[in-house]
Amino acid sequence: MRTRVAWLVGQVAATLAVASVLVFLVLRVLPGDAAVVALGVNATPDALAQWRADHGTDRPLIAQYASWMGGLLRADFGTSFVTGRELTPLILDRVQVTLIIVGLGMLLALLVAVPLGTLAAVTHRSATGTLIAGASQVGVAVPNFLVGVLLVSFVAVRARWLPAGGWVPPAVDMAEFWRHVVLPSVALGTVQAAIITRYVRSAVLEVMREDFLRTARAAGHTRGSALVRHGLRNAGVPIVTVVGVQLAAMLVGAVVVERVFVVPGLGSLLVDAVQQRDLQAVQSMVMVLVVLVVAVNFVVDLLYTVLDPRLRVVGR
Amino acid sequence: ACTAGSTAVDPSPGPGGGVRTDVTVAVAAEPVNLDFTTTSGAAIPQLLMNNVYETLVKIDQDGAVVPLLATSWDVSEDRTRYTFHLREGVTFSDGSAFDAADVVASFDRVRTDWLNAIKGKMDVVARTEKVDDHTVRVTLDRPSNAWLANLGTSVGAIFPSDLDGVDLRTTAIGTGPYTILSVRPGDRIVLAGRPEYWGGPAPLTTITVRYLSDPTAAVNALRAGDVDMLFNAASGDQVRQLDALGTFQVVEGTSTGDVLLSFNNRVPPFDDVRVRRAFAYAVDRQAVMDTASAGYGTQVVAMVTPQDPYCEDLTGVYPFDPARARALLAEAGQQDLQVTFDVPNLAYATTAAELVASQLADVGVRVRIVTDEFPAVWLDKVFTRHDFQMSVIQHSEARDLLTVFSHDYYLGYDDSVVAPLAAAADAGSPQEYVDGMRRVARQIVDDAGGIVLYLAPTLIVADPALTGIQPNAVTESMDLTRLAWR
Amino acid sequence: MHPQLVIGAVLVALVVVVALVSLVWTPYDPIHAVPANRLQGPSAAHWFGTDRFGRDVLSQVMVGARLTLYVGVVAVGIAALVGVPVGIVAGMRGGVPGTLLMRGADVLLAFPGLLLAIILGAALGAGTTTAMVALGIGAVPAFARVARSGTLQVVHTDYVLAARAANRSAWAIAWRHVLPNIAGILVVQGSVTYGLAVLAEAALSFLGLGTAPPTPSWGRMLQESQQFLGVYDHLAIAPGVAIAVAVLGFNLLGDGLRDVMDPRLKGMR
Amino acid sequence: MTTPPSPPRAEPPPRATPQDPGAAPPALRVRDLTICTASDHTLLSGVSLTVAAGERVGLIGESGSGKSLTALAVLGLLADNLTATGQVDVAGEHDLLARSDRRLAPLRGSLVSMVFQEPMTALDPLVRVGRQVAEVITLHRGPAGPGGGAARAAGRRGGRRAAARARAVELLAEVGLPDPAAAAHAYPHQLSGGQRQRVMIAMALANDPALLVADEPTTALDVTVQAQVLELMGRLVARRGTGLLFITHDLAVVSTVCERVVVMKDGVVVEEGPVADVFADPQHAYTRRLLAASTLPPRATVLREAEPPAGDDVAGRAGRAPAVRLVDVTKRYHRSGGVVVDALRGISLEVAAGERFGLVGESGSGKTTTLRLLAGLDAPMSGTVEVAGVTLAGPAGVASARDVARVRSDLQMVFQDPRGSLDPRMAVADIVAEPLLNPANRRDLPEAATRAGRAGLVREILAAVGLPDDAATRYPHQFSGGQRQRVSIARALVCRPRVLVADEPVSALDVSVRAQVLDLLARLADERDLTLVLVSHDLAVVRHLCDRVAVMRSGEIVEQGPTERVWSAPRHAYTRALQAATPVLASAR
Ligand SMILES: Nc1ncnc2c1ncn2[C@@H]1O[C@H](COP(=O)(O)OP(=O)(O)OP(=O)(O)O)[C@@H](O)[C@H]1O
Ligand SMILES: Nc1ncnc2c1ncn2[C@@H]1O[C@H](COP(=O)(O)OP(=O)(O)OP(=O)(O)O)[C@@H](O)[C@H]1O
Ligand SMILES: [Mg+2]
Ligand SMILES: [Mg+2]
Repeated sequence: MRTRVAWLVGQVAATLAVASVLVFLVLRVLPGDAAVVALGVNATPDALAQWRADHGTDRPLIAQYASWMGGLLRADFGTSFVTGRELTPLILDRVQVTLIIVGLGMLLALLVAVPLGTLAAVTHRSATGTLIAGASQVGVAVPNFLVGVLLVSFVAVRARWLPAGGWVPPAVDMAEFWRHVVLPSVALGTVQAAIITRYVRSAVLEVMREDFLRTARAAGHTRGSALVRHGLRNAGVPIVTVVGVQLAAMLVGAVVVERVFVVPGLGSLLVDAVQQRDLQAVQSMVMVLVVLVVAVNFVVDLLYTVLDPRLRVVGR
Repeated sequence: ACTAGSTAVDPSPGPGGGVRTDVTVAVAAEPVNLDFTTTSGAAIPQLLMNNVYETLVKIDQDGAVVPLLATSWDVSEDRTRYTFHLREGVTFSDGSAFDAADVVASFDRVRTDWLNAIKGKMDVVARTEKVDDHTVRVTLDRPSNAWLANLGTSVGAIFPSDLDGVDLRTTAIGTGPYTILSVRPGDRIVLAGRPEYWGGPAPLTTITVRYLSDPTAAVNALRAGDVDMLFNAASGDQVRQLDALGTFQVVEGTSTGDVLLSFNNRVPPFDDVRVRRAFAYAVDRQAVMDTASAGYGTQVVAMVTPQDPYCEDLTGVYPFDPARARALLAEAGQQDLQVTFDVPNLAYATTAAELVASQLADVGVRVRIVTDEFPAVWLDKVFTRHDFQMSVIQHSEARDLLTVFSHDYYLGYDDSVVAPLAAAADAGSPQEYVDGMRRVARQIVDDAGGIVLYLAPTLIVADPALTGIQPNAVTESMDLTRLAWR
Repeated sequence: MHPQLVIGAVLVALVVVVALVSLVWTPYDPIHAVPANRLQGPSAAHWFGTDRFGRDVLSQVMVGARLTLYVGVVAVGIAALVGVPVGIVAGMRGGVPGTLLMRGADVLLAFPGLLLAIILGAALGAGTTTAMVALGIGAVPAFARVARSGTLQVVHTDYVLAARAANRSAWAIAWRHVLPNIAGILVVQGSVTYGLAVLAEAALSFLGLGTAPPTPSWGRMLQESQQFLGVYDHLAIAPGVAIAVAVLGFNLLGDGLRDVMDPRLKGMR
Repeated sequence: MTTPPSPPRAEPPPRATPQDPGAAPPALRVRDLTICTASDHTLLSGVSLTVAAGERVGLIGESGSGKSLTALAVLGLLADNLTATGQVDVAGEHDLLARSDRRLAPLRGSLVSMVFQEPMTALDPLVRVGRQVAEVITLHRGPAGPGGGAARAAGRRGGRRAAARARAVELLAEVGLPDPAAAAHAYPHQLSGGQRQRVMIAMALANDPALLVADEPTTALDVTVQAQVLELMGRLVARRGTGLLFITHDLAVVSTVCERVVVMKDGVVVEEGPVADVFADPQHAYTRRLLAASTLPPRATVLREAEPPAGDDVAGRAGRAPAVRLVDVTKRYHRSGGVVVDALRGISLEVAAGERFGLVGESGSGKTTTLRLLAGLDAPMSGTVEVAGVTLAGPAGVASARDVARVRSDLQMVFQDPRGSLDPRMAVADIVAEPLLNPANRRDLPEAATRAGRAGLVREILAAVGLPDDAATRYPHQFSGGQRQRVSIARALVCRPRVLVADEPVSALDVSVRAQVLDLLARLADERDLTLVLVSHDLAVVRHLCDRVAVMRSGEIVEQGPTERVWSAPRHAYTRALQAATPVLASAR
């Protein structure tokens, strides 16, 4: 057990170390010069040199990497090239926002997709099944922004039930937080629901013909309850996988929804930082993403073994 | 095109007794920080100038230089010495009093501490001296007509003399009617009215500036009642739609943003003035404005705005004339011309570019559009490395004609004729200045170093009960100082 | 015949035919601007109306079909051709190599697609293919993860054990047992990736990393229609429906193939 | 020929007479049951049969004759591509075929329950077996009646759950699982074939059904456990008046368990009547053939050769290198919760090349584990494993992948569970041809290099195991249990291995087909000098086929030696117990 924990910890540490080098190097080849972006069109060479000296971008790469890593190890992301603000609180704040809407969106998506996908599988040859499959397929093709714009125009603009956008942290005002968080989560969740429905359908179809479902029915389950009780869990591994992948994708991919609903999430911060070539901010955010994604996938891998005892390696 | 845009609309008082003292304004571009002394970009001075920072003089809505922190000023005979009489009883938002030392320190700091390239506008200043607590004398190297007007822009902003330990990127200490209350990056900046403002308490206690980079989000926020006013936050087409609703006031003002179709004058085929002129004839600039900005904006052809004293209508120089364009191209031996069009990925720019490309195709020029990520790639490729043939971008700075059409600038315009003219004009009397600058503008238009497609509008859509909107952006500043509820 | 398969094939064929026809004929020049005609609703002359440049939307939709097909081939192709083998190898080998592969995929998964596209654009030069390659590479980890999860389950089955006992090589097992048995979920992955790629292409073009205007692209048409929603809905409807048809077609085709490939679902009503 | 002599009967016995016509409705009445496929192929036509309350009816017949389909139709569990017409009544509930799944579900598991033929795939692989058994109990115990229970209070449910768990452990004990509490905690894949089968039986018995349909419930059980299970079923029948429909290919079991017997062939009932009568005086030619094939002659009688060298210790045929050698092999499995199972506790054996070696023993004693080690599918914890001259595992560690491949090019394996070992997405032709695709496996078969050549070999071997012509293009799920088992044998034999390790290869075959397959094996063994390691719980099979035998119990070999010697003079008590428990086809009752 202890060796296994050590192996996992080592694995994660090595991943992060390698990732940090990669991220750092890859970002240096980004076209565009942070100094020029920061100082703009009329900057003099002196001013550029001054800026570079101030921000340490004229130092050797090794030194730059070392100071960044040194900061990371103390959980200090440094200060932004552009805004001059401390990155740590900023990024953590954004991560929190993103995690909330992505989490809620995924929850919603699962609440819709699992029953719907199962139904689509069970009825895959009938009108219902085809309809659900078709709807989910079209749903995949609906751009996030369209869902967002439609939601806003009906719920916020016409009916004025909820605000059109913006963000109130839960710590500030719980009620307002919920009012603001609903639409973005729903917008994210809708598209995710369509995507995940497709996987659920496929995974459930895969297990539907298994003998053990017949056994469950012989024990007194109906077709449906057998599927819910025994089929879904057997379809669980692929579904969990996809949820993990989609969660990772949404961490950054929520940027469209963030824009439409003016949610200050990680995605838009990252896009802005990339556009401003704020490498200090970008590399730190990418590292945060790497940590999150590795964590998500770690949980996913863990869930595999929870779901499927055959994937467990006991005692080793 | 030389009439100033709209001035503040004054709709008749309507119903509604509630005295709101707060307003929420939506703006597209967010300041990356609060320090325009080291960071370029229009978003910072747009928010801070006039509202937080003030200058000795102000450019009013019609382009005139009027007193602000200086109640009056004297100019010496040779027009190199300005003596400013400062307003008394002015305090900074940190409580310290405003006096001549602050002006001296601020002007000196431009030279020593500023990184922003607009600092060049103060190059002409030889020295700044305190005469007494409320009098400052500025000595110029040579007479300059442009300089006083420049003082009304961010380069003339007055900071407290003692900035030790102050990080301008996160703090702004000015004499204006508002002060920064809070900054939520990616979301909003809240301004609080200063009761002790020298001009009397600010009309509103709170101004929330929300940054909505997505125009659709901005429109929705307005329609949902989340914001009260859009300041250039929606596209022209969207403003047309909002206008059609009839529930908002739509105010169009002018801006200093010339949308410039720029040629790289250094490289073929644009080293040939006939080609450049041909392009000028080939492009239907009104159609471009109609398409990219839904018809909002002003037709100009030189980089001169209606508020500039030397404004002159030159739009007739290049009428839309494809036949003429073909002829010129033929004359230049460029019947089978292919050009690469580097377009920054900004909505107005890509829209304008697509239309321009199509119109050029009509005169036999094959145009390949290359979209460049803005700002990083465009700045690097087009602006810094001059690795382009043709581009399009909005130049937002006030009175930037001479900057853009100088030899070192990315267009590589041959300013050998224009530069002496401009220098002479700047040093001459005000009338000589106006005349000289007109000649400069005419020459530049004639050389077709670049063609202004249109002057971008300042489009404001607001709750009808909001008054004090100052739509003409004569400087970079978004002047919210008179905003109030009826 | 399987109804989904048939409908899917018909829809895909429709897109292909439209793309082919557009090579030789469109009602109007899809890129020639006629400002006088801007923003007209559907009419006899312009079935799908005109856009803000006065261009015929139908002609643009027709030409856009080419790009849409291209997206599928390049982006989904790369993602599947790289991701699936990686996933299968990781699932079958486990241990250090498998872990390495998957952790690599994790890092790539975390790496924002935008950055990837910008970097590739810098390295390879911006353009449609670069954008597709970027999208494809970005989608590799998803394929790898999905393939690996399926593989993990399949390799624990008795029929894989039986194949091993029958002295079949790991390659043969991967090809003949693992791949067919995870094909269902991979087909779904492919069709979802396809749908997302069509939309992502538009976002990348806007950054100057994809297809440069004025070449018509459904994704970009849809994206640009955004500010006209509620007034000139035809601008959104035409590309929207086109995307839906293409994505639906590929999805139905995929689902149909998936069902047909599963002998256990055969002959079911 | 050991067909029991019996006096000819003047008149056939009354058909399907309920034991007590007035008291209870019959446990099962099937009338005119016909089953068609979606492509309108008739699999079962006009089957009628009755099981009275408390009656035990045996259903026997050819492999693929429709026994399982009949059983599945009774429960309404036919595959989706099949449709059933006719009438099925169970214990007073009428016309089950017309009922919807929702209305049928509450009856299943409580009124009528079933033991499925292939236990390996019939259990949910992700749920501990104890819970699966408990679930059957909780599913049907609500105040709202069977299957209901929406109104159950949470607290009571919790209590009921615990009770169900306890009851599940009890049931597992009753079906003879050693250490039932630990077994309840295991997942299906952690149990041996026979153990899983007993879990299935426990599930079927859980709610004391009025009708129990048992489809080959003891195929994976050694005779001692089989006796215990049969006795348990008998008790249930007696106590509750349960009707028992017992599908089996083992006529001896039928004769000990059942009162009446129904014989099927090709989808129709060809004969039925009291067991004694039918067995004594079979009317139908098929029944006669069945009875004729039911007793296998011991190998010793077939092969009047020189007695193999005496001595029970590890020894091979004189002068020949051993094809298989195990020395002091141990294997330990870990289950969750720190439970360890010592599947092998130091076994040693040697099988000479060309020898036929039988492995019999208790269910769960490690037979399958041993075979897995031989095929290189698993590595032992300690000890040496040598196969075909290659050391798969030894003091120097495990063999390289290349060595394992070398072993496998000579060795093929028949898996205990045909269902799971056939790729559901492959047609049978592809499944059977699979070993031929590796050139190393077909060294002696030059024709297998071409597709056509392989097709020919496949056709040949399918015919040899008695599968119909159209089998090649069908998929595993479209076959009967016995047919699948033959597919699995065909796959192992198609490339003419030198060593065949076969795990219960004939357990699901009716005696006539079994005879055919055993003949095939014997012929191949003789012709090609095949080394055979055969696991079977059927002592007759081992005695028929094998030269030597080892008896296993609890991970140890308790006895090994020449088959006849072990048979005639068993030394270990367990061997004697096995012998004693072997059912014999007795008509005299
Ligand atoms: N789903 C199916 N589709 C088509 N044919 C099937 C299907 N299931 C079974 N069959 C065929 O129906 C026949 C009867 O099958 P069944 O399973 O009832 O046989 P069985 O009597 O139980 O044989 P065994 O003793 O081998 O288990 C077989 O020939 C089989 O091939
Ligand atoms: N993967 C596993 N994990 C834990 N225990 C296992 C595993 N596989 C087998 N066992 C246990 O090992 C023992 C031997 O199993 P094995 O399958 O070899 O028995 P067997 O002799 O083949 O029995 P049967 O005749 O019932 O098939 C059994 O007690 C079984 O429960
Ligand atoms: Mg059967
Ligand atoms: Mg076994």
